[in-house]
Amino acid sequence: MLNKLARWSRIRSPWVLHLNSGACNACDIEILAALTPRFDVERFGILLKATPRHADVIIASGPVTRQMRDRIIRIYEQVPDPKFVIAVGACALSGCVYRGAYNIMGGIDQVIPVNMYVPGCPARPDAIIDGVVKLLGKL
Amino acid sequence: MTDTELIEKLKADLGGKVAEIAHPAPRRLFLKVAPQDLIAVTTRLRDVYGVVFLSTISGVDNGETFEIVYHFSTPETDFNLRTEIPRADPHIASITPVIPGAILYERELQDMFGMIIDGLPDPRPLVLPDDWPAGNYPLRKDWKRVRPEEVIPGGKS
Amino acid sequence: MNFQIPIGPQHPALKEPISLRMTVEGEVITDVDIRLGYNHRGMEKLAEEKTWIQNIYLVERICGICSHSHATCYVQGVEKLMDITPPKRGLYIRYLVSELERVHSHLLWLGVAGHEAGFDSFFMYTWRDREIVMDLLEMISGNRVHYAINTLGGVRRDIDEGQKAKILKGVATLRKRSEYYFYIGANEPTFVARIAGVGYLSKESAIALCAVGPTARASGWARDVRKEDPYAVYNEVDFEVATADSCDVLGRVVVRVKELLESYKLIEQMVKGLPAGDIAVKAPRKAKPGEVVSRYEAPRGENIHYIKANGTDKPERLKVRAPTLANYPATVEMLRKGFIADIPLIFAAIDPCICCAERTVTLIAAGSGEESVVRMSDLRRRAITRHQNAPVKRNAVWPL
Amino acid sequence: MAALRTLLYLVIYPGLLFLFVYSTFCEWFDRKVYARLQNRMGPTHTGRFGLLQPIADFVKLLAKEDVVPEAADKRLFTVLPIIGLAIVSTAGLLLPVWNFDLAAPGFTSFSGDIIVVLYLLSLPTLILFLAAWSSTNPFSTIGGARVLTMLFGYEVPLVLAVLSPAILADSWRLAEIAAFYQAKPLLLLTNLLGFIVAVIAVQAKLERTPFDIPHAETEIVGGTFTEYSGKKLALFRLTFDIEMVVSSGLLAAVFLGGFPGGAVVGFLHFVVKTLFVIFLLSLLRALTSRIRIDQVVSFAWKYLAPLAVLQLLVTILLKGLLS
Repeated sequence: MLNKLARWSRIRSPWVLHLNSGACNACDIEILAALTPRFDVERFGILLKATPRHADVIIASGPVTRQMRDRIIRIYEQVPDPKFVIAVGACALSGCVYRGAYNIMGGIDQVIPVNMYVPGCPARPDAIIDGVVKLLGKL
Repeated sequence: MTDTELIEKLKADLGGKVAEIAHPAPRRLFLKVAPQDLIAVTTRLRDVYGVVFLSTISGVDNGETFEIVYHFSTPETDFNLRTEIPRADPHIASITPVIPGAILYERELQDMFGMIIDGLPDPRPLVLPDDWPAGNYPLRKDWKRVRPEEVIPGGKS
Repeated sequence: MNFQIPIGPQHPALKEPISLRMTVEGEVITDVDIRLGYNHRGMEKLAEEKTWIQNIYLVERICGICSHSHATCYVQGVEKLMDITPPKRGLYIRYLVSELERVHSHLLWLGVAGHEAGFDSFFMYTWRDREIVMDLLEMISGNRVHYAINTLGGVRRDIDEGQKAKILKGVATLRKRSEYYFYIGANEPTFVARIAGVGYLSKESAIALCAVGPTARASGWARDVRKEDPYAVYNEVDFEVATADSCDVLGRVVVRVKELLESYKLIEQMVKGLPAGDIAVKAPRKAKPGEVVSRYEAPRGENIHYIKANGTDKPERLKVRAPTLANYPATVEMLRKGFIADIPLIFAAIDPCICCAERTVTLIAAGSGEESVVRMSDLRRRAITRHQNAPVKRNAVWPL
Repeated sequence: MAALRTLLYLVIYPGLLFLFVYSTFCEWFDRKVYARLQNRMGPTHTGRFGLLQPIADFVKLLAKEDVVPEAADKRLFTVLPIIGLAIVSTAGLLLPVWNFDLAAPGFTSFSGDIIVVLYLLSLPTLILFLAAWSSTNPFSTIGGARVLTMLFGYEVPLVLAVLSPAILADSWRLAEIAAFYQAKPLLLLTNLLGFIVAVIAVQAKLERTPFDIPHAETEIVGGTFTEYSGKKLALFRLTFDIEMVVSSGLLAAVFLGGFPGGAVVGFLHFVVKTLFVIFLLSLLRALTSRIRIDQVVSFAWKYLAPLAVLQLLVTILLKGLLS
């Protein structure tokens, strides 16, 4: 019963933290656009939170740069359990056009475990919302 | 003042300091100067011709030499100062005292080509990420990189 | 009380990673150190390994907000190197997209400025209207952000009469809304209280530090590449360079809104005067050896690409300087002596596009960078002298 | 029996459970109004019209991992949210909704309870400061300093504004003040200025835009709450929601004529009037941008405090005229 309640609440109120690890801004802007009136993710109870401590879901965008790698791990560790990671955009998936550049470590999944991949360059806000909702549906 | 008039004036004014003035396209002047004359020419351009805006500094690796191009612009025309320094001894004087906005671009040169900019007000060594190995300058042509192995999570790798 | 507060690399005010290390005394910033490199991807090296046409898509992904700026700047340079002239219709469509992009970028910026000031309603309103221009761009190019409409020798997609009508209709709506935002931005008392007199940058410092774009124009320095170095179609259309001389964040808001209105004018002229004909010519695979300096006025300021060809199908050197990088020294200047509360606003006021600035650059140091132990009394004495020497008395009065 | 009644009173109605449900409803109302003002829908999919959204948030936070930072004072860090919740809930018991009987003052309705409510409402600020200070995070520390700085700004105008109707009514008991204005509703108009001052001060007390300086997202991340997570954060959020209910209830009791008509009608009055105050607060939140800390203090002392004093003068003059 309690577990059911906790699961229900988790599905209903995912608070997200936006993490940019060297993206080209396009995905970030689309993530932000998902907050705005046309897409309005607050309908699903999704709120963008400022600090990792309050977040449940990390929405990560961009290829991992060498400089960001340790910070990403640190931020991931700061998020209290249970936590989920959504990789948004082609760069976060594999590195996109930057794959193979000297300062790129590859996709986000090279550094932290990823629960959901949202492809697209950049992923549309609709796709991002769909990604979050699908992730929660899996719970 | 048209570009041709300007070239004449520059030739008369700067004389021996400028080796050649190329004019490949409208509003684009390429001036070639010796490294030791760089400061003098920049100061002269700033004081007399009102060239205060530095767009950027490009470095090019030409094998034996490094070519540095300073892109200045004024509302009338663009001045591109070109100078070459030997790869073995890549020293060049800083123009930051003349044009304060140049500091970023000079630090970039130091970082990417391993040139040594003399007289930089803030010469903290520039390394790419914090853990970048010393002595690696990514934009040199002979610098090659070994791509780290990627792991496919949950896959056969 | 002397703190070191880190802003970034992950911080709600910054949508991109950068690290600003602020030394603060109470609420006042005493020193700023900007550390870049979190977004450095090594794009210039990568560009040397790709062909001319592949590089269009690479430079487009330097930045997601001004993607068209980089692509256009690159393409117009390469076209000069290859000695081809795109047809007029292609050029008109190319710069039509670039003006639409300017509109989307400035609307985005207005929203972000509102968000940084805690004015979320403003953010929501401007972003709602931004969707109009996003729809137009999607209609023209097929994608919301990376339009990929440029190709060597022209553009890849044509526009028809129906699309023209839609663009004009969208622009008419946007113009009405922008005037309203202009009114709000300059009149809402709490918002004006936050932005007036904040982030002062005098004209002299703007010139000395080589500031570009709206940052320079808000300091009264009327520089616009479209005007002073008119490329492609800009000598055929009529527009004005928007300036302000209040030298603060309010001035930058005003400049950007004025530029929005100018852009609407440009879009209408371009749509109405769209010539008939082809949209592209065929480009050769290789470029002759040579070099070219290509300048372009991006939404954030002057964008400059230096391209050197060596006769193969790959560039010898592609140097990209994005406007944000040119504005960093000015930002450091503006941040000093500000309040903590002003950091996001001042930083946002240059419309930072960190990913643009960081394709190769790594570390910029402002300030002395010394880490020495200072005694409390010493600090207090310094604070007092600083207050006495502070040039601009901050406008801390509530202007109702 | 009496013990059981007291227990019911404390835990069910109007104690914790009722306050919990009602405050989550108020948070939903606030979020919905805020979203509608921004052209958005607000929560829609959790329960009917998204009514259960704040409860889902609360339960989710309860079920999350609880992180206590290494450098923090663990006992203080843990106990503060509970104290804060206890304080505001106690303040909630003093509202004259549940004990409207003028003739029988009791534990929760006595002469001077208006002062006690004001006092209890200013305590959470201190709790917040301690919480921020004990997290030892630079952002929290700055947030804590800002909390205290703001306290000096809004507290005096709030007290002055709330006290002037009490002076006119010649009573220090909330139920009696409300009864006085129910008898002479026209006199409420004389307190309009005080009401405006009090609404702004309450907005500052609740740390909402334009006064959300202590946890200004874009400046100092989470501010006071940066290091709080899980259960403690849930309790803090609940504390703020209940504080919002109690302060709007206080304003309703003092400025809007209280809650006449016995248990049921009085309760309806309570709901309508508190929602009205919360609507005003949401409106203020949507229409303004965050101001700077120095501007808050100068605004409070240059405009709010003089206006509150003016209101006090008007009240005293009026009282002289009436008597």
